[in-house]
Amino acid sequence: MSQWSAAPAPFARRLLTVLGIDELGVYRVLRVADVETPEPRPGQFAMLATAERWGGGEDERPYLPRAFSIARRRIGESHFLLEDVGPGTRRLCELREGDGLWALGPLGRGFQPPRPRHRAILVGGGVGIAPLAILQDALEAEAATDVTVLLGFRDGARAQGAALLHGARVATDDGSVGHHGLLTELLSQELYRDSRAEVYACGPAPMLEAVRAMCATRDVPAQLALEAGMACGFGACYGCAVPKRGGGYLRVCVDGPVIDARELDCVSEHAGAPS
Amino acid sequence: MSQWSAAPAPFARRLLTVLGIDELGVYRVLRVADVETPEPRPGQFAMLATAERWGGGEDERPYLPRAFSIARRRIGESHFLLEDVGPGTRRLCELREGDGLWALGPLGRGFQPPRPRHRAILVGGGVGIAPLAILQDALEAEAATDVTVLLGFRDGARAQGAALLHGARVATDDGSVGHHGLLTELLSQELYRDSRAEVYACGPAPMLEAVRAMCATRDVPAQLALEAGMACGFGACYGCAVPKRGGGYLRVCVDGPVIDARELDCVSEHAGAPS
Amino acid sequence: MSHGVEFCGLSLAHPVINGSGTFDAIAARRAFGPALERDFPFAAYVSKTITLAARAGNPAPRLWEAPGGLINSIGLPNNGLDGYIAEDLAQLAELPVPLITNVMGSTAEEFSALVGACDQRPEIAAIELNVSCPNVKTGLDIGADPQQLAQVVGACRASTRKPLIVKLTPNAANVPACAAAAQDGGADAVSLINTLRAMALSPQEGGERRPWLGGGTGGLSGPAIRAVALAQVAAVAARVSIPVVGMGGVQRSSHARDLIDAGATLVAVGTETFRDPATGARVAAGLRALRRTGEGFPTA
Amino acid sequence: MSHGVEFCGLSLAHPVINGSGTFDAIAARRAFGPALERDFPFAAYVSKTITLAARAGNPAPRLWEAPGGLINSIGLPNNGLDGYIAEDLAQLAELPVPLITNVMGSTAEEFSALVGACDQRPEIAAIELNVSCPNVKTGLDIGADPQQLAQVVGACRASTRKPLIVKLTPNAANVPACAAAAQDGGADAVSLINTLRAMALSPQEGGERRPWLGGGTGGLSGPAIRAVALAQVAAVAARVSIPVVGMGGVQRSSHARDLIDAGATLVAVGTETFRDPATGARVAAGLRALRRTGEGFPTA
Ligand SMILES: Cc1cc2nc3c(=O)[nH]c(=O)nc-3n(C[C@H](O)[C@H](O)[C@H](O)COP(=O)(O)OP(=O)(O)OC[C@H]3O[C@@H](n4cnc5c(N)ncnc54)[C@H](O)[C@@H]3O)c2cc1C
Ligand SMILES: Cc1cc2nc3c(=O)[nH]c(=O)nc-3n(C[C@H](O)[C@H](O)[C@H](O)COP(=O)(O)OP(=O)(O)OC[C@H]3O[C@@H](n4cnc5c(N)ncnc54)[C@H](O)[C@@H]3O)c2cc1C
Ligand SMILES: Cc1cc2nc3c(=O)[nH]c(=O)nc-3n(C[C@H](O)[C@H](O)[C@H](O)COP(=O)(O)O)c2cc1C
Ligand SMILES: Cc1cc2nc3c(=O)[nH]c(=O)nc-3n(C[C@H](O)[C@H](O)[C@H](O)COP(=O)(O)O)c2cc1C
Ligand code: FES
Ligand code: FES
Repeated sequence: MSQWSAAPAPFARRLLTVLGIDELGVYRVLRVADVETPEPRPGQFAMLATAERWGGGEDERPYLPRAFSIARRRIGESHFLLEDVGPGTRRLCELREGDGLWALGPLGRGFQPPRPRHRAILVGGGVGIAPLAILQDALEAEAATDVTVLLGFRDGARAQGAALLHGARVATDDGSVGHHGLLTELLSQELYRDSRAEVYACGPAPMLEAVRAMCATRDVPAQLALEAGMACGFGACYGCAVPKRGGGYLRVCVDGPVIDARELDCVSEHAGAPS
Repeated sequence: MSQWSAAPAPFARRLLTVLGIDELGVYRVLRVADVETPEPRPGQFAMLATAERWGGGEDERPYLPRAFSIARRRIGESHFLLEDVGPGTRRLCELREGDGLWALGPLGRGFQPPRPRHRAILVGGGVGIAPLAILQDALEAEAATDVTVLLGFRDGARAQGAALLHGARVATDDGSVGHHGLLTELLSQELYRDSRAEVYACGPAPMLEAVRAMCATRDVPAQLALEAGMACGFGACYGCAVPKRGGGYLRVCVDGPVIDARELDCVSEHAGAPS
Repeated sequence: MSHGVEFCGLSLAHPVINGSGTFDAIAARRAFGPALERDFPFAAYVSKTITLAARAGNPAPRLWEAPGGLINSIGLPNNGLDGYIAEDLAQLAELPVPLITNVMGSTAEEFSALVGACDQRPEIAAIELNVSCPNVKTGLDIGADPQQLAQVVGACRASTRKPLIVKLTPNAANVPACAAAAQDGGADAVSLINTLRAMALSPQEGGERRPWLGGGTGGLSGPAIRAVALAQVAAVAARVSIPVVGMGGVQRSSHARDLIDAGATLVAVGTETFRDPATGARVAAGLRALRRTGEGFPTA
Repeated sequence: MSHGVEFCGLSLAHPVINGSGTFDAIAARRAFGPALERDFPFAAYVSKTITLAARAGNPAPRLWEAPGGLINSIGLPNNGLDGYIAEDLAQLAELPVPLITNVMGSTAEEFSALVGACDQRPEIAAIELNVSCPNVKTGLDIGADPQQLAQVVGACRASTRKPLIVKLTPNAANVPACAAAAQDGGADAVSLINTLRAMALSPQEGGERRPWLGGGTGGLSGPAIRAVALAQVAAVAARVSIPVVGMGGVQRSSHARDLIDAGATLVAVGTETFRDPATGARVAAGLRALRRTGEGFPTA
């Protein structure tokens, strides 16, 4: 089975063991032992919850599991990139070696490989860089595609996350690292240089919307990894809806999270990564 | 102010710091730094909750604080005797040095001192020995009273709790330590030997009821430290009701926990310590 | 900027009061001494429910801890109207805040007798009607049927000129319609929500399972009902023009702020007071701080 | 000892099914592959609510995490009756368990049209009526008014001989009376509880606070409502002679056991399935173990 096709997820959440948690600027990289999980497709995600202390925080949250892109696979290991933005991510960031983690996945539709002789431009903002790491691994394993990586961050502490991928051009809002300005300015340069490209983007909603609009104008195919509040991750709750072009809604968890940009009129405010 | 009169409790729960937790057979002795608390009267209790991880267990419990007898006071310290019988006591037993503890108290009516020239017989069952420890301290500080201590436990691991008091005669259900049989058999012997006594009892409901009945028959005054499920501990919820003689109910938290045995027709099944 | 609030002609120092039956000021005086009056956490004090005849309350156990909440089956123990007036009133009158007396009857006549008696007492600033008592004929709560409710409130209105607050039952199909009926009957304010009907089975092993609570069923309160309370308060506030007292699961000032934003004039705290008797003061202080920062709502 | 259970003439392998709208077997087939059929967790499969016309559902956001529960404002997205029959039915018929189709109309006529269409389809083993839709005239849920409910159920009864299950609304003053009305109207079973009306305000800073959910209000499910469900199931089971499907906050077999002890024949799991799709199988296995040990109830 190629790395672009996904095997079904095991039909129950599983208890995994934490191998370690590494700092990466303000982010954490969570490594878990994960031997039985079918190989995920780049862009797929898992629903995670700590085995202990899930619940009982302020306002008795978290209660439901949380969705995280599978950021990387190593033999017998899965890696996740975490940013502490609320009670669920906080608990996950507090995991230590040997702790238990509930995981369901891999879930969702991942990225499609680029057409032959097209450059892949990976555009990631903030913690949204996570699925681009495993995507870069996959693209480089095939060696057939030129890969350009553009990553944007709010500040220098976040920009350290860029180390998750390699060879990235970085932009920061505060100019502390790399280009001082918007990620889409870098993308614009890249598309100007050579528009035979396919764009793979994940990040905050305003960034995704800017990417979508730019690619639409220039007729460049774009695959957007969306986010949405999720209760289940496998199509059961219909909670993760985002409006689709022509009316109606997509379920981010089963119709996505990777969506062809042409399926959207715009990226709605709730459909992006924490910024 | 004598050790038999109680100062009011501070009108808010306070965050205390755990100094340590010691094993005592199956029990734990929790020591907390507690400088500002007014000196408790023997028999008073506090409502406790851990600062972290209260809530979020199986069935999202514990939620409300739990009641614990103040087992001992040392300068600037309060000690509690804990038995892990459910989600709240489990979390408290898991506390470590430096952890935070919410405490409200001292609460409730404590023991009355014995009349002059009366022997005090302290009768404790299981974790119900806790308030008798501080009572023994108080009686011995006055040196005017002869104190006899009778403690009963289910098994040898529990009987190690007897070390909380000194000079105790011990009974165990399984005969592994001390007298093989019921605590009330020891009490009966003591009352036979010299019935100019006052009985102070705390323990499981059947034990308290046996003590009550025996003392009623022999016309020996008895003070029973009752227990009940409590939501507040200060008379607000009316949840801790136990039937009183002549109809109606007492609130264990404000009318007790120490009740003159003559106020009860019998000790109801929910009014004792975990057994 | 003043934090005071006008409520039915009463000038209150802040918008936080207690839920009826969740704070016994007389017992608290015993437990906390003079600090009770010095640091009194509520801007008005609501008594527990008083009935015509004295009641002992329900058999034990009366409490069950539920996910995110508490089920109680207390059964309205109280000294009865005469006992309340003879024994409790003088002590409650010493509190530094206005006294709201909560009463319950099982008929319009009982209600108006209770209200008439309270009307005579200068210590009582306002009267709250607890209409959650099941009607013997319909089995419904008296307050669940708008027509019956309007009639009960009308009878009470005729018995007093003091402010009348109707505490709605949440166990109704259409709470806003009940609120409107209370307003039509002459209520000066409505309060909600009371507890949701709930039940627990005894965890005992083996044999026949029986209800844990001595009263069979009980009422659910606390965080678990907060979102239900917010929905009912918003719907009621949108429907009536009289002030609304919102309650249900308030633990922090942000929860109180939600209720106020949904249209409540006052907020009451109940169950959280059991965890910390100073909750009311903490919530009031938090609301004051929110005001100072220009109505900004602090996110975690 | 067999763990099977008879329900309205259907022989089910165990007493655990899913709550309508909380498990999409078609999407789950995509996520979990053939394991879905092999390890299918439910003894019967209940479809999400189908309406006559297709519905897109409510705007985002549709979810809010509440203490001990979840508020959803999904808005019943579905392909409409025709789409359901043309597209979904063949796939659902492949499931290894009987199919119960849940339908909702806003009038008795709509209901009976939906039921009549389902009656024609051999793939459908039973029909569940979702009567939680607000009536345009009264504002009440159709199912909150016993008279109206009996009439709707009567119309549906005339349109089918398949088993009819009425899913009661919990937002009613007297749920047992509604259950009795359903029985009088010809229902073969009742199911409860549906979600409790609830609301959340957006945590956004500054400015006007607005409801978080795209649909304004939503429904509360999960552990927070478990004790409310148990009370309603017990009250309903005491009132009617037809079988009861109990649900609301079931997470473990002990919760299912509580509902069964309170009188339910079947138990449904909803929200907990979101946390673990195998919840139904786990609950069923737990019930089986409880049975083997002679009905003993394991305490923690
Ligand atoms: C497919 C997918 C992949 C993702 N990948 C990653 C990843 O690789 N790394 C990563 O760090 N994150 C990732 N996320 C985002 C991550 O799931 C969220 O950051 C996480 O769910 C936040 O949970 P929390 O409990 O920490 O904070 P929450 O407080 O639950 O969430 C923060 C936001 O949720 C909203 N919110 C606040 N309160 C509530 C409430 N009570 N109920 C509902 N919503 C509320 C607010 O908008 C708030 O800003 C991904 C999300 C999706 C859908
Ligand atoms: C005045 C007083 C003094 C006390 N002193 C001490 C002491 O010094 N040391 C000590 O160890 N203990 C003491 N206790 C007892 C202690 O308070 C209880 O053991 C404690 O509350 C148990 O809490 P838990 O969460 O561990 O277990 P829980 O599960 O809360 O309590 C155990 C019992 O509560 C009941 N129960 C089970 N589930 C529920 C539920 N959902 N809701 C309500 N009740 C339920 C059952 O009867 C169960 O056996 C005292 C109690 C009182 C009132
Ligand atoms: C133990 C307890 C006793 C109560 N007694 C009364 C009462 O006597 N009269 C009344 O109107 N409401 C009574 N209530 C309801 C509360 O006033 C309040 O409406 C409800 O608990 C919701 O608020 P909370 O979630 O903040 O507790 C009682 C609630 C509890 C928990
Ligand atoms: C996301 C979600 C969607 C639901 N959709 C439906 C539905 O379409 N039709 C219906 O009758 N009930 C629906 N329900 C209600 C459930 O079937 C069930 O009655 C309720 O959630 C209580 O059970 P639980 O606490 O186990 O979730 C839905 C519940 C949730 C949480
Ligand atoms: S998260 Fe439940 S359907 Fe997408
Ligand atoms: S515990 Fe609340 S009144 Fe006693």
